[in-house]
Amino acid sequence: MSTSTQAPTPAGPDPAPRPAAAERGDSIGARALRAVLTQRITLLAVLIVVVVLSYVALDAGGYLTAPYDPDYLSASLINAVPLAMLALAELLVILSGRGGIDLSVGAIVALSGMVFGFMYGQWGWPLWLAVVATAGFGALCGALNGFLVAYIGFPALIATLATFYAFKSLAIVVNQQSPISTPPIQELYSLTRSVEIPVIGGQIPDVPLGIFTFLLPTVLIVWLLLARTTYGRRLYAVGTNDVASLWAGQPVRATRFGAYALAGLISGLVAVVTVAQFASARPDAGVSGNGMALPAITIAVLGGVAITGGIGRVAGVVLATLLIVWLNAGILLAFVGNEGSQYQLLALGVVLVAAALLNGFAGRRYGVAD
Amino acid sequence: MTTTAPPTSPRPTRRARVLPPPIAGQELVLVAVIALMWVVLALTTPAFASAGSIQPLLVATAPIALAGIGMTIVIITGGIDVSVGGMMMVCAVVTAKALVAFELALPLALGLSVAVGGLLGLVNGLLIAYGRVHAIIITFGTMNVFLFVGLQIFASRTVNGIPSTLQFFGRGVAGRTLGVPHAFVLTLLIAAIAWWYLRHTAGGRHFYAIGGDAQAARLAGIDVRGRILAAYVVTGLLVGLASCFLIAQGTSSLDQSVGNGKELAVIAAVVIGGTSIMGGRGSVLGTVLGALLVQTVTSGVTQLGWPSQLSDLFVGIFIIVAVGADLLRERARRRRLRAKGAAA
Amino acid sequence: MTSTVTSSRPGAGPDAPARLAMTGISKRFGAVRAIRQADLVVRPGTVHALVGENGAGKSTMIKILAGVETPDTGDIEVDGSPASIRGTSDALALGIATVYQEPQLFGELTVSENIFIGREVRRGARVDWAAQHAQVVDVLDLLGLPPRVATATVADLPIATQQQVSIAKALVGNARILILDEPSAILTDAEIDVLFTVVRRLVASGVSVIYISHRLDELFRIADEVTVMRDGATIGTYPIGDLTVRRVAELMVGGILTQEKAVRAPTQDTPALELSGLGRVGAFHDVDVAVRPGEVVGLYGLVGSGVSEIAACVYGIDRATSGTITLAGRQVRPKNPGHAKRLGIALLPANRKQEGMFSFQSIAFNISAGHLDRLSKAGFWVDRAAERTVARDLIKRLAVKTPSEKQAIGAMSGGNAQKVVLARQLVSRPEVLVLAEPTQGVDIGAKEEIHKIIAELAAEGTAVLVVTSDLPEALRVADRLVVVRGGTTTVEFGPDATQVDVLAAAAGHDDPSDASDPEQDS
Amino acid sequence: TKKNDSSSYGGAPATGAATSASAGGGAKAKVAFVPKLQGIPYFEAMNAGGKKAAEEMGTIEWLYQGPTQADAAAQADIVRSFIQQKVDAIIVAPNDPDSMAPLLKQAKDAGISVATSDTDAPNSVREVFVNQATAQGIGEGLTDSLLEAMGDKGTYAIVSCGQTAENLNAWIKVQRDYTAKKYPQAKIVDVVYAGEDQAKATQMATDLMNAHPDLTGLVGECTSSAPGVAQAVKDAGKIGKVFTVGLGTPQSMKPYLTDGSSSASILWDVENLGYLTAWTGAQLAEGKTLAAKNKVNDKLPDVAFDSATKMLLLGPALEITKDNVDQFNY
Ligand SMILES: Nc1ncnc2c1ncn2[C@@H]1O[C@H](COP(=O)(O)OP(=O)(O)OP(=O)(O)O)[C@@H](O)[C@H]1O
Ligand SMILES: Nc1ncnc2c1ncn2[C@@H]1O[C@H](COP(=O)(O)OP(=O)(O)OP(=O)(O)O)[C@@H](O)[C@H]1O
Ligand SMILES: [Mg+2]
Ligand SMILES: [Mg+2]
Repeated sequence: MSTSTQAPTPAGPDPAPRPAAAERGDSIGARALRAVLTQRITLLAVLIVVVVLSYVALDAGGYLTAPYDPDYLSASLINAVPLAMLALAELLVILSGRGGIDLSVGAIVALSGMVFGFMYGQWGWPLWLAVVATAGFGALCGALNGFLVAYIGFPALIATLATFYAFKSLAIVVNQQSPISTPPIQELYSLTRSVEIPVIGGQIPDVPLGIFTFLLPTVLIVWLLLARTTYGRRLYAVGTNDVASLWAGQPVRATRFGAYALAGLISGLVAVVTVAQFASARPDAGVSGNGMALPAITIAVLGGVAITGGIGRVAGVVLATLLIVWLNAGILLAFVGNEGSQYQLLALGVVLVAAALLNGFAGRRYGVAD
Repeated sequence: MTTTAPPTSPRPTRRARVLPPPIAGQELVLVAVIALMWVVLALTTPAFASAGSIQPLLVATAPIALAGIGMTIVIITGGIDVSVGGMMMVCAVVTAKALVAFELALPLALGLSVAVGGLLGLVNGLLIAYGRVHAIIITFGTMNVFLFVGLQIFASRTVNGIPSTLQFFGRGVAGRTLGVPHAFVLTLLIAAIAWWYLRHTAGGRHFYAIGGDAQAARLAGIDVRGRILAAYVVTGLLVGLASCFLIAQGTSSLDQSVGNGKELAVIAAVVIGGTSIMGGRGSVLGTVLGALLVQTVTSGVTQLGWPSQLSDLFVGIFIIVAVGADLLRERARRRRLRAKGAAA
Repeated sequence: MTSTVTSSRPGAGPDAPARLAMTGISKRFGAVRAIRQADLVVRPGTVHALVGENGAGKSTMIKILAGVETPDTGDIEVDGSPASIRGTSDALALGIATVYQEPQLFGELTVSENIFIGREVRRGARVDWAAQHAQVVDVLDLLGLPPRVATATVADLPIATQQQVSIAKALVGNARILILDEPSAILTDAEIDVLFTVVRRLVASGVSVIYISHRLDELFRIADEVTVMRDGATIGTYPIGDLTVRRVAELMVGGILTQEKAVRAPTQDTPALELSGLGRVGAFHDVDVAVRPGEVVGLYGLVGSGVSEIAACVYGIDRATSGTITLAGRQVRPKNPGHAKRLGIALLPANRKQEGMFSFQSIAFNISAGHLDRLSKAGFWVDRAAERTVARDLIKRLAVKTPSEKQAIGAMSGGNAQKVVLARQLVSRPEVLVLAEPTQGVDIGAKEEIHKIIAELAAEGTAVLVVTSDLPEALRVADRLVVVRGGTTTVEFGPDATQVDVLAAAAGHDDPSDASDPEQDS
Repeated sequence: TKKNDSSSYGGAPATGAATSASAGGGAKAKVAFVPKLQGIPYFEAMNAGGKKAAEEMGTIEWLYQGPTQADAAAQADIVRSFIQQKVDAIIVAPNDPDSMAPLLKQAKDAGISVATSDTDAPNSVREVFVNQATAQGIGEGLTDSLLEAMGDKGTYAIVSCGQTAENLNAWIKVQRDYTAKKYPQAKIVDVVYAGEDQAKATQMATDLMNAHPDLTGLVGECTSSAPGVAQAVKDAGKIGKVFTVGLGTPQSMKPYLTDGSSSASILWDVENLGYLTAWTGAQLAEGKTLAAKNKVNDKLPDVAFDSATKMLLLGPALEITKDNVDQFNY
């Protein structure tokens, strides 16, 4: 999907005055190189093509243990759903500036997942009500972060580190560390199955339903919110310079607060996705292993969201998710045994560092602020 | 350019205090809170106040406190290092494997671990100082790379039969002299050196200056890159030492969960200790106290017989309270300044 | 085309070798040719002023000298021998000390530490705090600051004192060339006097001072020679005796300035904005000002007199603790800037970079920020067509130099950026427009244009309150001028006030109203 | 482009895979095993056993791939990639049985035989559960070994690992019930969770000893806490006063069994479990049905299969002590 017409962010098509001579004199090749090097979205798009083509080539050469085909790519998208959604949550809070970050999204997923488990799995609430209430509960958790950060003045890293610990602990304690997987919860798995897309579905692989029910709506809404609404403008303004935003008469605190609450809301939705995907509400979903927060932040950053706030686009986050998901899916086919999971770590680390360094270097080289 | 003190400064009478007080508000508050918790725990549990409880508690505090000292310096410079967990894994597995294979003597084992840590810190430092990319991004990346390296060295096996060489820093009798745990003493010693260095040497003050305003620091002729590099290398060295403590506190085998999640634990200790995440302000003493506080909470919850998972909730609350108190103090300071401005 | 100059100052004879000779200096930033073949010759024991419009290359020139930037071409000689300045420490070693345009201080460190940062006095491994302290106390004394300032944490000090600390920093050590880049911008007149005294003392002891300022009148109090820069090139060097303010300004812009003042009459008698007995504890008290529609009132006060705080109060940034604010007969209490705006007040913040600009956002974004309720459907959906139209209109009206409204404001020159921030205040025609330091750091050309816009706004019936510490500007734009001293409004002047009268009223005759009381540390 | 044949609802279940392996003769059947976590001796020993089976039987190709964290999501990815590889049988030790159930269904729909091993997913379509020992057997074995050392009475505590691990929680439940029933003079005072962190398990065991000065027993419920509790007892100088047992792998427990800080480790022959797992995979892939008693190899001559619960049982739990620890090389 392309969201390249987003208006207020100069992170993309770069509006800085450039010498006209250099512009004209450059060959098409040089300009393309420049675009790849300085624009994160172009870089990601190129990387995705390179990754997919390399695997296809490896596949043709017989180096993979299974075909790296559209079916597999499509099936692996199921991972993209929670990852991209949480990365969008991080996009919102990182955009809000002043070191915005949310370490607690994984813990909110765990806690609101348990809440969803109670409501839908045990108390027998109707699904729509349980989903809405879970999203609301997530928003409430996010609102606590937002309150601490926007109104009390906590650095975001600290506030969300604290709530990460607190929510995680509550999620485990709330049901005596047992998951909830009553029949209604188990049946939810059908929500994440793959479906045939109408009209063109015969020609292309089936796509996990979660993409349509959760991811695309979230992507679309976040994109519209950021690119088209007054709230989005305010968020970019606050993230770019909150003092100026205040002097321009904007509600700085409420705007920043909103970013955290929205991130919580998205985390609540991810909780529903996760519960459905695993057919059980697990108290450690979102915090087990390395948790969900760190990968989400990593994806956001890889997608070009500036950690200093005010710069970042939905398209970048979506492309970064696709890149990582498809890269990882291929690695599992390229390496047998335990190596596969290990090389996924290496790939994520190297891609992140390399993309950041490359953009930084190119930005300086071409005189564009990253 | 070093300016020599002019001979014409005849003011030897009263040594005016030329530096801020050595112990600031946050440390005192932490000391009070920890003291209070210890008293309460001593009264409500059968054996909290016994040597058999305090000694292991101090030992368990040591690795987090030690890595926290490095992290404090990094955060003072305005950076952060989320790769310490990955570094711990690499240092620990290399050291454990070497101990098993070569029966290394204690100093050699320490040296190896510290050297490996220093090397990983150097990687971080070079990328951050010369890549001009924010530290959190770089270390998110290197975290994954270090985990990869660690897992590769583990080669899908645990390291078994680690000799007791490192027990010098363990919980057992071998880890104590006159009842005092070596690991904690060494940590305190290093904290004291770091405190002195940060407070009294030019190099130490430069860390603060860089965290305050890196650009201005560069203009002042400070070797900003060198200092930043140093901060990450020091963190690596200390993480290397902390990894030895971890091996000593574990069992005779080492598995690949070592170091998992430690980056957040270390950051928690640092922020509870009053170091500003924005850079430019912080203290290693606070960090040691912060680590001690977290360990007291964890041990306290277990010893009280409460559900062990609750300790995370308390850690979260403590972070809020500790940093909140700091915010309030800062606000009061600004109000005082305004009032003073009004009076003048 | 650099004209050679001879000075008649004693102690700096024409035969003495130049303390500093920069020749053929060029520097590009990407495609911007910041400096082109510039020459600068500074003789020992003189104050050498460097003037030029914004972006003329003054700061870049001195950054090259200070080792912050390396030139693309050109040679530097210090005391007749070639110097290679590759970094700030090289410059320091050559005895070149710099006070930068933007204060370079560390808030969490003490004044003493700040002054010696990067060149600490060491005793063994540690810093010799006592020795540093002693030197710092001496220098502070020179600047009229008490010794207790030495141990204060910089963040605890008022901004003007911080600026003096920057100067103290340059004075410590044995500088042979002292560079001051717009040091006076935020100092009170009394503090400037102290600064000039110190500068003169240094010059007398043989130090060369390079002095950059946009306040041209200052040059005639302190400079021996003036080098004018335009578009990155040095136009020429002139003895101060050959120049007048007007002449300097003409050299800077390369043309002749016209200066006429329109005479206006207020369109209504009820004030659009009236402050009466307004006060805020610790900042100001009993402030009485009234601005009628179609009138430009200047609120003039030295830095620290409370002018800026008054503006912040009117705009709801701070709350007044006494007195009233009345808008067109209706008493109001602005709670925050958003509220103030809804009440019909617009304010141009004093500090463009920090309070006004969304640097890496587009011009359109910068203009529409704060007016999204108006430029949207249902207050929620941005009306991008309306936004574009408004932005293009204002760009044209204010003659902002830009290829398109999509350009990022961060890449524009100061004057153009200031116009964009000003444009934001004009999206909806405000009843009351408060302009805080509307032309701070803006070059003469842009200044003229902004003054013209102010006049136009008044002509359209807006009540304009110009809050400024730039006296010539205050006199130039205001129909009436209210002077603030010691936190309260004092005298009011009509259109025919003279600079001398106003300054005298503002500074007071007997009591030096600044904060630097020479109280001894006990 | 072809349609996903791995999707859960579409694509006629391909029965071909299983038959082709047996009919085709030349091609070996692919049997994939997904452990909870890679790199721990327990599952690596299963891997070793599986490899051995593949070598000896010669009819299967043994695939082994595990996540780096004991995480249901990461495990799901790996299962998904095996489905894509169209292996003939997938055997999983699920981190979260309920989460694994739908995936196993998906695999089965794609014509792949599915089974569980080590940990069951009872509500799934798995065809067999290869059980190392019953929960009853493990829980009772742990309790008996510990209480024997403690002299049939006293208080003890449990240091468990993941808070949500199904099988650990099931064993703990058996221990609670069995202790209450069989040893009225003994009591479990606390259960704490240390995750997979050995140092944390050790510290928690230390705290437990301090919290309960009369404590005479500790159980390490998994392979990381079993040596942890023993180390804590050793560090506290309480060998002979506080007794420990646990579910530890032999080599990691050896030093503790030797110095007496651990009385026994309850386990089973993990390599044999791996062997049995691979053998089961082969049977499934070849479409054979399991008999009530199965001869797998010389070491496993008589493996019982309960067709009602579809459970294949390795045998009784094994008590590892200092006397037999050297028989195991993992
Ligand atoms: N780091 C930089 N990157 C790109 N361009 C720069 C940089 N620094 C300065 N310039 C450009 O070089 C030119 C000269 O700038 P400089 O700051 O020297 O002007 P100045 O005379 O000091 O102006 P002012 O009076 O506003 O301080 C300007 O066009 C400026 O935009
Ligand atoms: N980082 C940059 N990259 C490219 N061009 C720049 C950059 N900074 C400034 N410029 C260009 O240099 C010119 C002058 O800008 P400059 O910042 O010098 O203005 P200024 O009047 O000196 O501002 P100030 O008074 O705030 O210092 C502008 O045309 C601007 O486009
Ligand atoms: Mg400039
Ligand atoms: Mg300048």
